[in-house]
Amino acid sequence: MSKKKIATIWMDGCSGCHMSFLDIDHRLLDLADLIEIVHSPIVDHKDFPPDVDVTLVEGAVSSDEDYEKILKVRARTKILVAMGDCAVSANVPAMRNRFTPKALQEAVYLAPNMANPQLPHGTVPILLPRVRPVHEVVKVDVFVPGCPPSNDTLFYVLSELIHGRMPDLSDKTRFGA
Amino acid sequence: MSRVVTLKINGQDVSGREDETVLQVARENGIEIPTLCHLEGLSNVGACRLCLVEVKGVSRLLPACVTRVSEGMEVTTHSERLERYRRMIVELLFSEGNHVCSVCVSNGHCELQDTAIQLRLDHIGMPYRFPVRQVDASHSRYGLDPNRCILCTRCVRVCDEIEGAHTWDIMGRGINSQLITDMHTPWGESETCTSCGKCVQICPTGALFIKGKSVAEMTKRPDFLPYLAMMRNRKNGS
Amino acid sequence: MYQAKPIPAPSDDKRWRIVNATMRRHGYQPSGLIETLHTMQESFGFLDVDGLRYVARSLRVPLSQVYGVATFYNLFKMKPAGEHTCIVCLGTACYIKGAPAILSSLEQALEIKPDQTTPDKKVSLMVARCVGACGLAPVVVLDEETHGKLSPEAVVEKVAAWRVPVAEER
Amino acid sequence: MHLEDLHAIAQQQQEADSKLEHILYVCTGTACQSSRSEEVLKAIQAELKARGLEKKCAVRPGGCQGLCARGPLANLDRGKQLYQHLTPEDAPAVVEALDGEPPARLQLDKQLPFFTRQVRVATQGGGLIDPNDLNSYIAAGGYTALLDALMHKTPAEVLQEVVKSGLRGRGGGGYPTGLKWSTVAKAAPTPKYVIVNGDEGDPGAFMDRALMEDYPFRVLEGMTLAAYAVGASYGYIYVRAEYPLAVKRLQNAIKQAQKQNLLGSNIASTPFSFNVEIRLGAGAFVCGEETALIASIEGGRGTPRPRPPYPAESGLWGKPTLINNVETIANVVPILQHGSEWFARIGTEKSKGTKVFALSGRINNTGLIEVPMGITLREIIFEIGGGIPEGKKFKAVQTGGPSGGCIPEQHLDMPVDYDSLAQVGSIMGSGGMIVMDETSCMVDVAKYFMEFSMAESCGKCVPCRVGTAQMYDLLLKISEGRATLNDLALLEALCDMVKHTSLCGLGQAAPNPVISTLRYFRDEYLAHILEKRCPAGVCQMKPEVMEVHS
Repeated sequence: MSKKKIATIWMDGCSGCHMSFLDIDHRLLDLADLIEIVHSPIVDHKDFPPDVDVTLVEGAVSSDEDYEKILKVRARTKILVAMGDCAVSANVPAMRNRFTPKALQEAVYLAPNMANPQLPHGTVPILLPRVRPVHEVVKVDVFVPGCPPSNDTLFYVLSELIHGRMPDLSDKTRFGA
Repeated sequence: MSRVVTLKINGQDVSGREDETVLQVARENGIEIPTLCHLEGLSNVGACRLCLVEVKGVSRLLPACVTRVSEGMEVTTHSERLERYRRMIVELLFSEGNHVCSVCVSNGHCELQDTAIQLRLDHIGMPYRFPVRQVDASHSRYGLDPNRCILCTRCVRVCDEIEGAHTWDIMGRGINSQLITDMHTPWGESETCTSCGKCVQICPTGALFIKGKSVAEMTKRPDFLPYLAMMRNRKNGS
Repeated sequence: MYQAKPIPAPSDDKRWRIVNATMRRHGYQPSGLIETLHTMQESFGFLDVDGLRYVARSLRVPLSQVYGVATFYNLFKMKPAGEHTCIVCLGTACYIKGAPAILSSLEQALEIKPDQTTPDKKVSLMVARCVGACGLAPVVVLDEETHGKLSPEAVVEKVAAWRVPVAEER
Repeated sequence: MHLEDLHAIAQQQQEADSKLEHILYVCTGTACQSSRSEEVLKAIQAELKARGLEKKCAVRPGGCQGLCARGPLANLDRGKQLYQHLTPEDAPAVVEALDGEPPARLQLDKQLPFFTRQVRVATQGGGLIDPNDLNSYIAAGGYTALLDALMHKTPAEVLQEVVKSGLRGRGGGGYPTGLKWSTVAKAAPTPKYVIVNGDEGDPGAFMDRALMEDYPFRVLEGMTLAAYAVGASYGYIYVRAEYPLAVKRLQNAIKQAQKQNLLGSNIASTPFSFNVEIRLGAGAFVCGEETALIASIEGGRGTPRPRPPYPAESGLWGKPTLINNVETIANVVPILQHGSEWFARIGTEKSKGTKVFALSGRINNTGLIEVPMGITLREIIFEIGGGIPEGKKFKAVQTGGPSGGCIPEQHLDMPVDYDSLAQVGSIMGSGGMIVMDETSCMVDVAKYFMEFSMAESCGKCVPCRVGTAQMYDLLLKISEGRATLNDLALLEALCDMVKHTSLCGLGQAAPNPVISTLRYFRDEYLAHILEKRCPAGVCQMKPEVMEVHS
């Protein structure tokens, strides 16, 4: 049996879900014979490869970069997993939705106590007017709520998926857990 | 004394007094029906629609909280269709406000969150509306975060029916409905609020909270209510 | 039983007598609230918070309830209207016979949205659900006068005429 | 006031009228008034006076002649000649030709199917009653039914007449009126109330406005009969504040009726007393719902409450309350005048009597009509209504407003009655009938009604409050060509859910315009979604671009 190609991506989120993923710890080694991590912020592959079996998505869709990334990832992934509350519900990143991107940037970059207050030009991704959960932009196959989902939960999800089963998460995690 | 009637709930033979509601009889028999606006000790408004049940011979779905039991009634509290509707109602509630469980004082002790889990919701299928709502932190002891308010009106009712102050009410209508104190003035400046805190204790979400509580620290204690309601009824001679 | 002291009207404006008369006619019962608000709106053109507070006390209705009622109904306005009002009927008949075009022309010409008043306080733009004159669709009500079958241009022209400052007589 | 007095007044009036050479009724309903019919009336009066004819000819304010599109209208000598498009400047020409032929442009053909196909029950009198004058109403047979009932019938007998007539509620639901009355009559004899619901909120409906404006005395008499039958002593007429003329005329009618002891204490010297008050709505469609209306009369927010208990058992101030729509009440007087058998002969087996419709939209003869139940939509639209203007093609007719549906060509030969309309996915509703041609986009129409329901939702129950907003957003998305088939699936799921879980009729019926347009015009939805185009050319496409902040 060929190894399952697994990827993870990180959009607008705190990276806590990736931390939780890493907390799977030695159990990841147990899976090593079965999976190959083809792309992840923790393994540094520049471009997202084609024909990925499972992609774990952390974070909400917040910028033009996220938007383009998630479209590409979706097109190249068989099973897309929304990992954690930011991906599932836009969570904390969406709390900026009450402000316009302009007001937000001005508040951050032009704050009176800044040493050299100026708005960024071309150096950071452009903010979308609203942060959205992943499933409002592309189709999501598996939802794993939690902030972050526990390492046990993520291990369970991954093992089920690589064995070709859909995980049943109803008693394993919840929004905000 | 009212008559005792027998009926079937989910095929199970049960009995209740004819002045009891389907919800009461179901709960007495260990059958859980989800509710968010109902609370023992307050009047019923039948507004959240989560407790809708099927009754044989009635084409409409009936809210269990206000439907009285009757002899020979056959009630179904859980069906594929009811569960689907309930999930959609909870999804509508999540999409209507800004519910960020992970940073909410009521995380883990929230009736909305619990209901979502009970209904096995893993995401919200309705587009989030992301309304802009101002937090009212003007009261010295309590806070109101309308982003977490589901307009169940429990606070309005407890304030009116039990405390007797009627500080809370709803302004506007439809999707623009909003919880207010007095003339839409800051809570801390209310002329009528007695700061009794009953509204905070019975709020199903983290919309009303005690100041100084951090994430997941706000546990509510609504169990005083049936007792107060009973005492109040006794005084009113009913 | 607790008896609220009679409270003075918010001002010695004579219009409060008319409001008081309505409250008296309803025996100062809480059920007279909406009728009282109607009278207030007719007399003052809008409902202000001090006035509502006075009515609340007089009828012994909780403050929040009065505010809840005042904001529930479309006809009650919490802000003063302009000198002139232009109401575009958005009833079904008017809608399919061109009301949206009239409304958008007015929005453009006046640079305001429905339920707003021009900065010069001359014109308030409003929409109605149906004024019941569907035979004349599309219908516009200009200062309480119903006009039917007008083109967007004709309506804009009539409304624009309100905003032209009248030349001072020498 | 006794029956003999009524007859005396009627006779006097008739004698006085018979001495006149001509009587001209000028319509003073809202539509004609806005085309300056009051001025027409005054100009003709002045013209008669100038020619010294005021003793021989009378010109009087009258009620709606129906064909509002051609107003101001007038009716000479009980239908001998009809006038259209009158202006004050036409006064000389009209007076000149009282005995002859008026100018052709002012003549309105009384043989038009618009007039000949109508059957008048609720609008009995055909607008030839001065709505401001009690005597004019009495001359037309008014108040005989009430006095006859008070003198010679028991309340139970009055109730029986209504039960036997088969009258059903004209406000939309079609609930048997007699059954409703019986429930209230049976309730314990605490104070009981009668409420007439004149909060006609459907956009595109103006039947109740016309009835209140033209026949305020009939509304009062019907209401008094209802009160007698169910044992009520107090009543309210809840009128939209947007209908100032109706309010004025009802107020005037109440005063005149009180003066003649036809309303108030010991009516016509019998033990029966009944008082009426007018309550103004304040702009909330949901107040057409019985329990919301009651909350509003009690001075609160117009939010409905779960039923049961029904208002017939526990209504206003918790007391048994009868709520009937204006048109329902207006039918009561003719039923008692002519008998239930007479009434039951009109219409179909399950839908007796007539229905007043407000015909508008893309149709030649917009206006008010009263037709027997069972008439086909085709007859209404193409014969009475005169078809579609500018040679355009008929697409759909909308009945029932925001709670109803759009009926396509294929069902035009269906009889108009409660059950047939429900079968094709619409409702009788209060009587708005809006015709649409090929220039209307059905997605846009559905969006229009959803916007209405969203804005008029009271906000109490979750499905209606949030569901209508979500459905509106989805319809907006579809109309702008930004939607996917998933959005359509979600819209349909929401329609089903909101329909079955909402607290009151407003929410339960809010999805109807979407459901019915999806049923008959799904291709239009698909064109917006898959081809990003609006077949009728109404909707502006705004395909989704990734909105970024620049």
